[in-house]
Amino acid sequence: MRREVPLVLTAIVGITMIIAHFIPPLNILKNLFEDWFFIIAAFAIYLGILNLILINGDKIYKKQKGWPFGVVVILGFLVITVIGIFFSGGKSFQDPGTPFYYIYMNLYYPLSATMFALLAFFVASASYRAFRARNVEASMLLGAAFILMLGRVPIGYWVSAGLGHALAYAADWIMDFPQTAGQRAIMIGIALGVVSSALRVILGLERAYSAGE
Amino acid sequence: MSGEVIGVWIGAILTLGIFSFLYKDNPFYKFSEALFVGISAGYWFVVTFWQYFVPKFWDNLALAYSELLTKGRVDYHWIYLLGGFFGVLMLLRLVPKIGWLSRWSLAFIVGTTAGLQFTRYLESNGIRQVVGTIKPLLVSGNMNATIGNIIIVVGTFCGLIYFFFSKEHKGAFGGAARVGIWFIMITFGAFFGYTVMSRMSLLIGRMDYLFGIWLGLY
Amino acid sequence: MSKRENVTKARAGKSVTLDLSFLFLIFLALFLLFGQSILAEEVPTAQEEIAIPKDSVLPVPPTNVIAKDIPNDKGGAITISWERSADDGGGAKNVTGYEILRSTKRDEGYEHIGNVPPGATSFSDNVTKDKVLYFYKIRAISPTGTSESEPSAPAFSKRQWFDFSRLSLFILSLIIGFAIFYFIEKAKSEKGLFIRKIAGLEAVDDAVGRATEMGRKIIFIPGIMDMDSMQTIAGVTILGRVAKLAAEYEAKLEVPVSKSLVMVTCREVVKEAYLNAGRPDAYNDDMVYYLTDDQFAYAAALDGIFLRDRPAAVFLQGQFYAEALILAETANSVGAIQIAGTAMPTQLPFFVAACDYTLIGEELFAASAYLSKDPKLLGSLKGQDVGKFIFLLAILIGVVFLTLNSVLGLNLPDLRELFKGI
Amino acid sequence: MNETTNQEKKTFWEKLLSIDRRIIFLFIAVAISVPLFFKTSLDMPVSPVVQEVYNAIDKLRAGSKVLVSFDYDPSSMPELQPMAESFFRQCFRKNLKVIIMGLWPQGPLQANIALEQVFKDEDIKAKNLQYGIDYVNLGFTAGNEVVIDRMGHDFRESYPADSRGTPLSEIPLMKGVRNYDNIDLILNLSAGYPGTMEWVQYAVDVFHVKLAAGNTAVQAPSMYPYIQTGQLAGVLGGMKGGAEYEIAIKNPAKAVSYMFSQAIAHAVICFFIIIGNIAFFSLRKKKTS
Repeated sequence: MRREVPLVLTAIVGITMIIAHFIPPLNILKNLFEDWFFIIAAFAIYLGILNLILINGDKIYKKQKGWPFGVVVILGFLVITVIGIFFSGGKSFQDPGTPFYYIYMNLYYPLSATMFALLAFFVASASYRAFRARNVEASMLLGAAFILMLGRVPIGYWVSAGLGHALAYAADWIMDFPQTAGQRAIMIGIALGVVSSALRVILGLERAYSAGE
Repeated sequence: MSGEVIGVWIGAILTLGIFSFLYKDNPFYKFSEALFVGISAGYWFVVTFWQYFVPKFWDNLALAYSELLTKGRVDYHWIYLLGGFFGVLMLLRLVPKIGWLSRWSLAFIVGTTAGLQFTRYLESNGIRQVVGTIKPLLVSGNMNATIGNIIIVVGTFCGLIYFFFSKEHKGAFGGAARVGIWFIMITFGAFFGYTVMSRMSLLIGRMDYLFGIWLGLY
Repeated sequence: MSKRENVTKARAGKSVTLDLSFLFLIFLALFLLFGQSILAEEVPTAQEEIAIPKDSVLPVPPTNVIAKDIPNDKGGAITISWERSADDGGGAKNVTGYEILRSTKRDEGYEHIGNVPPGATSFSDNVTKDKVLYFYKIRAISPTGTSESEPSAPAFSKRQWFDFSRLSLFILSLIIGFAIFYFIEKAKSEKGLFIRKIAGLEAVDDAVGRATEMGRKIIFIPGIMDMDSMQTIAGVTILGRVAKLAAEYEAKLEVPVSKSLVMVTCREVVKEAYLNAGRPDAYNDDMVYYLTDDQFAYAAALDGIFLRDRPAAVFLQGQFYAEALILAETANSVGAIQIAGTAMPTQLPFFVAACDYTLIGEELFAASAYLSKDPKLLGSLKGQDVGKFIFLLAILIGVVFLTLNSVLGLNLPDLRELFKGI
Repeated sequence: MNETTNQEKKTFWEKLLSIDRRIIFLFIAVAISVPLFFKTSLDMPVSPVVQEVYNAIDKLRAGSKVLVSFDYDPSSMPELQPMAESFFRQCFRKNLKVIIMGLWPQGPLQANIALEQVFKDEDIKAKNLQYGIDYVNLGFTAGNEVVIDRMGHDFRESYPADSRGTPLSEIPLMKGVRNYDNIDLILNLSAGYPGTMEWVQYAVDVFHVKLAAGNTAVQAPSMYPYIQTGQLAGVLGGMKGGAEYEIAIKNPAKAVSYMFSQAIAHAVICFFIIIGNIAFFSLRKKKTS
């Protein structure tokens, strides 16, 4: 039961999804499975959140180092959840003017956008410390990156003005040809990797997800 | 102070809180981080509740129930109960003895994905790209297109050779694989350049928020 | 520890793979050509265009009305297309829209089923009875009056049991699927499939060993996506192998994850690995824990963990997005050995730059098979190579044909046509 | 003598390499912020892939229907919002009918923010565009690529009603729109998954509709193979793509004004890479000699 049911379930669902791609009447089944998928996904997210609360609750209860931040996590979660579920007009909770929207725009958005923006600093530091023309391969990576970084902004356009804006055109050329070729090889490789992995999963060979007793 | 002004102040202070990490890890950052973790968990809870749980599960059952009440017939929408059943199995993970039941839901998820991605990747990332690579190596009267086509064909061909697993990269085969990895590296270079571009743009947005919207300096 | 105990080299000489692949290819070509003939469904012929002299009052009627079944669907719909009235956008420029009329008889009984604005050239009739013949007319409307097109040829909607537009994809799926299946079966009976070295994987032992020596943690991150991603599944499989090594070396392993399903799975996998290594006592559930679903909150939390715990080795195996750079940079700054692997091309450059070893794209999928040393999984890698071989051959033949056509003016077939349908 | 200079040099390069990363951070902060105070408008050429996007829209006749999918959230606003505004400007000036939707929960909201901006333009205000006739916002539907797939059969499978709750059958603009067959062009603004790749895989490859896209710069290179095969008409890559597009529609706005900061930042990064490499090679030379 523990091992067999998951394997059989995966195989049935997987094969149905593949066949439905070719047999239109099976679309009904495919649509149903997809809807279930999203229901299960919602529960999966709830499971994750429950875990988060349990971990932080435990931290507070045991007065572990930094427990006050655990309180911040739980309070933050509770406030936005209660407001979003009960006080923001149901399904239209995201409309401008709702309390949920206010929290979203003034807390969630600045926090997440700033997290993204931190990347600008890390990119700079990584370029300085990690990007070395160690060998031919790394030099090619660097060379292409250089031409693109300069060619794709107005600076490259001016700098190479005497050369007929060569830098800007070189950037376009790299994107159109060598970049596309390399990209395509990666894509085709990944496609085969996915196909093969999917098949292994459906055949029950790759059973990491159903591991254990 | 209007709600909007207060909002900008809160946003700006939290922005500085996150940025303070750049100097060093500190309580101000830890607070902002903890708040972010809590708020994002709450945000996703609310979003999944209204946009997955309610429309896909609740609404379908409500429909089935009203059909039963008004017309007295058992509607096929009841089948969504089974989806909910799998969902609940997922939560059983928290009950130690029967936690293994959550694997059934997982199996369902994995099967759906495997099935969907099988055909999709084979077509869009496989066949379509192969077809796109079939080009004449000589376009009469068009030097640019000729060179471009040669590069695309050679680059894709050699790149694919690099990914062969069952053959040692030796001799001509190894040479081709090496050319392939060069193309792959140029691709990575392009990604690097573009990613730098992207990150800088996001920082511009944040700085504009701090200096323009919050402080109103220009 | 020898990494390739079971992976010995196959018999040299004439490769069976090659023969089979050629066979596949011939089959492929035949099937596809056959498929094309099935594909070529009869298209209702267009009505003869009747030249109508331009009236000074009424708009010029639309022409060339074509109705046809929407192919490869579950029925119940017909699509209608036409050419605009000459007064729509040109001529008198006074067409304000079109009405769509439908009847089951050619000359009478037309009812109005919908409107479209000027400029439109198509309409979908979504409420048809299957296998009933319908005629359609388009009526151009202008302030000065209306004029109707000639009726279309009759069309009927039908449900299709097989989507023939996807026949070539279907056949290719079968071929590649069969190739993978074949080599899996073959690997079961025949020992010794050769798989080339993958540098990143050779370093796993060293990384785990180093962590043990330093008495610091190993942190394994299986990406930020859920179990529905093939990359996560591959990452989790690799985790199984790393966990087993960690158990053997008695190194401390920690797996912070961002999806609860991944947590569930990782716990099972790690637990099993410890069990197999004979150290079930060393396992506890807290080794695998959930942080948050949110991408940047997760990255921020991991950042904190890296800085506070200073792990000796960091594994980044799975599907990553923007957080990849933060993770790799921070781990690099605390001096951890990093072995990364992802199939996300956008993030690979950062891994290549900041990590000690990186599995590129397909290598990630291969890694799980390679590490498990399960002959069946290795067989599937061989099958994948057959897929690549077919693709390479298709490119080669296609390119040669097209080039010969271009250089010598020959008229060899264009292989691209085979896949036009999908 | 020689010995000591060698020693000194070595320590200099080593010092340079182990420089506190906060100094680098400071450089970046200054490089980005200072140019913001100079209101400059830089001239730049429009690259072919951007021109293709412009052309794809420009070719459409008045009254054609354009589906715009907003697949991003505020985190990517600096890159994608300028594109969104320019898209609307070009579409409305050409009198195209615009159908808005989103695969990200926050997407349709971003569309509203952009619309608000665009409606401030005099020429567009003068057109007196009507909701439901000239444009419509279908809102967000959960389901990622599945939504795209189902819309290929019938929009109503994914969107029974628009974001205001009006059934599609009662919206004049949606009459006669069953699926992609009745759409002349799809525009997609995306910051990740689900996004342009899913639109290519599920809408273009399966239902053969024309697609043009605006992407964050991170994503843009992944789209080039699709452009080359014709699966995608063109792509606007990041803020630079947005700026070029603003120039293409002859309406320079935010993206163009940010370009100065962008340019300086790139120059600083390149400078860092060069210094880092010089240091690296000097050290290596020392070691080998």
